Amino acid sequence: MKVKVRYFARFRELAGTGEEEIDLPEGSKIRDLVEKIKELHPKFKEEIFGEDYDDSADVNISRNGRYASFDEELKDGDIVALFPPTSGG
Amino acid sequence: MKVKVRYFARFRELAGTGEEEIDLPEGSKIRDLVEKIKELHPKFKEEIFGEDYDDSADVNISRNGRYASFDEELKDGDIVALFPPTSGG
Amino acid sequence: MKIRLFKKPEDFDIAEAVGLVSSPKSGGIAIFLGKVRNESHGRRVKKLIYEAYEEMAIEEMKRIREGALKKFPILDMVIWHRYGELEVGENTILIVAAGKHRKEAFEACIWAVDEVKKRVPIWKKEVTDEGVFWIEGEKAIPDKKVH
Amino acid sequence: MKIRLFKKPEDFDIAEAVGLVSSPKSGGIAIFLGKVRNESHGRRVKKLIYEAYEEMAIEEMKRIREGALKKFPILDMVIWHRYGELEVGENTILIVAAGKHRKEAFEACIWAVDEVKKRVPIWKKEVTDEGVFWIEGEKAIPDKKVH
Repeated sequence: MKVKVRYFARFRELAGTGEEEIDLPEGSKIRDLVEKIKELHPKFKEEIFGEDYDDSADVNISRNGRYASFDEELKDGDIVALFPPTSGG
Repeated sequence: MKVKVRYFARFRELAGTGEEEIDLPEGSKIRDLVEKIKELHPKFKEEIFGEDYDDSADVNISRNGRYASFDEELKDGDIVALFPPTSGG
Repeated sequence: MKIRLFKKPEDFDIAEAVGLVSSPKSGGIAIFLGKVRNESHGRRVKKLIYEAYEEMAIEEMKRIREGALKKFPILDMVIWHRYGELEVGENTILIVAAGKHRKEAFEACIWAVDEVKKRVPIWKKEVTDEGVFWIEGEKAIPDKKVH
Repeated sequence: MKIRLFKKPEDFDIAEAVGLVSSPKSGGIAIFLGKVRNESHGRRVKKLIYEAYEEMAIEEMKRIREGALKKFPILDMVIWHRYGELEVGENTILIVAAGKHRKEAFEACIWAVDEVKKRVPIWKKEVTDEGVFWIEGEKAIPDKKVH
């Protein structure tokens, strides 16, 4: 299955792109997608997640426009976004 | 000496006037003026101060545009206002 | 003018008030706008008739503004009040507090609204479906005058 | 529209926002207007560059508005946010809460500002005399990209 991944703010600069499609096996969870992203974009490993990332890293993840947890299962066509803590207002 | 007395809101209706001049002996205090007003306008005695009024009656008094206490001494030409608790906003 | 009474039909221009307190230092602007609402303690309100002791009201509003500037680390404040016969939905009071940060702006704005209600010599008469009442602090006193 | 993103040069019309929440029931309207200020943690700010994940930001702002309407006995709320390159003095956020009484209007307004800052996917980059910083929550992270 394919999911669309979007990157915002500093994460867009780390990824070098604002958007890409990533192939994943059926039944993958968000944490599997994150592993894939760390492979594709080593800067995320180095600068964001560290070697043994945990859910408390300063990373927000949304799935189809809602905040999502690492354990959520993905579906084909999902839009997942990765972004740093917000600073609106 | 003469002081100008102004009445506002319900007190204007009790006094039947918005403004009057009252003659007082030199050295009079605001509480002396209030006694005079009670004579001139018995409704203040009945409806506002009661027989033995005290300073905690629901009466505000200002002298020359500032809240004043019953013990303040008056001067010729002073403008004194009597009014009920405020309700702006 | 940062302190002002507006006699109806004069009304507030909120953007103007915001402009009066804004500077490059302001990050947060807290505003309170009071309006005549259609209900008061269960009585259906038709209108409010506001009366002011104008000269003293202006002085008292100035003192509240100065008090707020001392008490809170805000940058500036506008206090405006209307009077006259105000219909349901009409503006009654506008307070604008500008701060570097929102916390002090909100605190100063809330404080100033309370102070205006307590201290500024302005009174309202409520014209309701149960009759006409003078509002004095928390009390409502039936008006004896025929309207 | 009670929830809206404004891309500069589009800007807020506060009177319009107040009109959107006003009804004969509203007695107190609390407003927060955020602006770009010239200083941030000792750094002199030249401008802020706001970026938004637009579709999600709108949804999250809607959820905050609905949350406020449930959590506080208010009558209505507007949440507007701007993005783009905003100079010192320019508007960034506008929240308007209408209540029967001022207490709940202020409480809801203060709560909503906090929630927007925490949850709505909008980020700012600070352009200062010490360089350019991504602002992430409470952190300022130097931007490596050349501007």
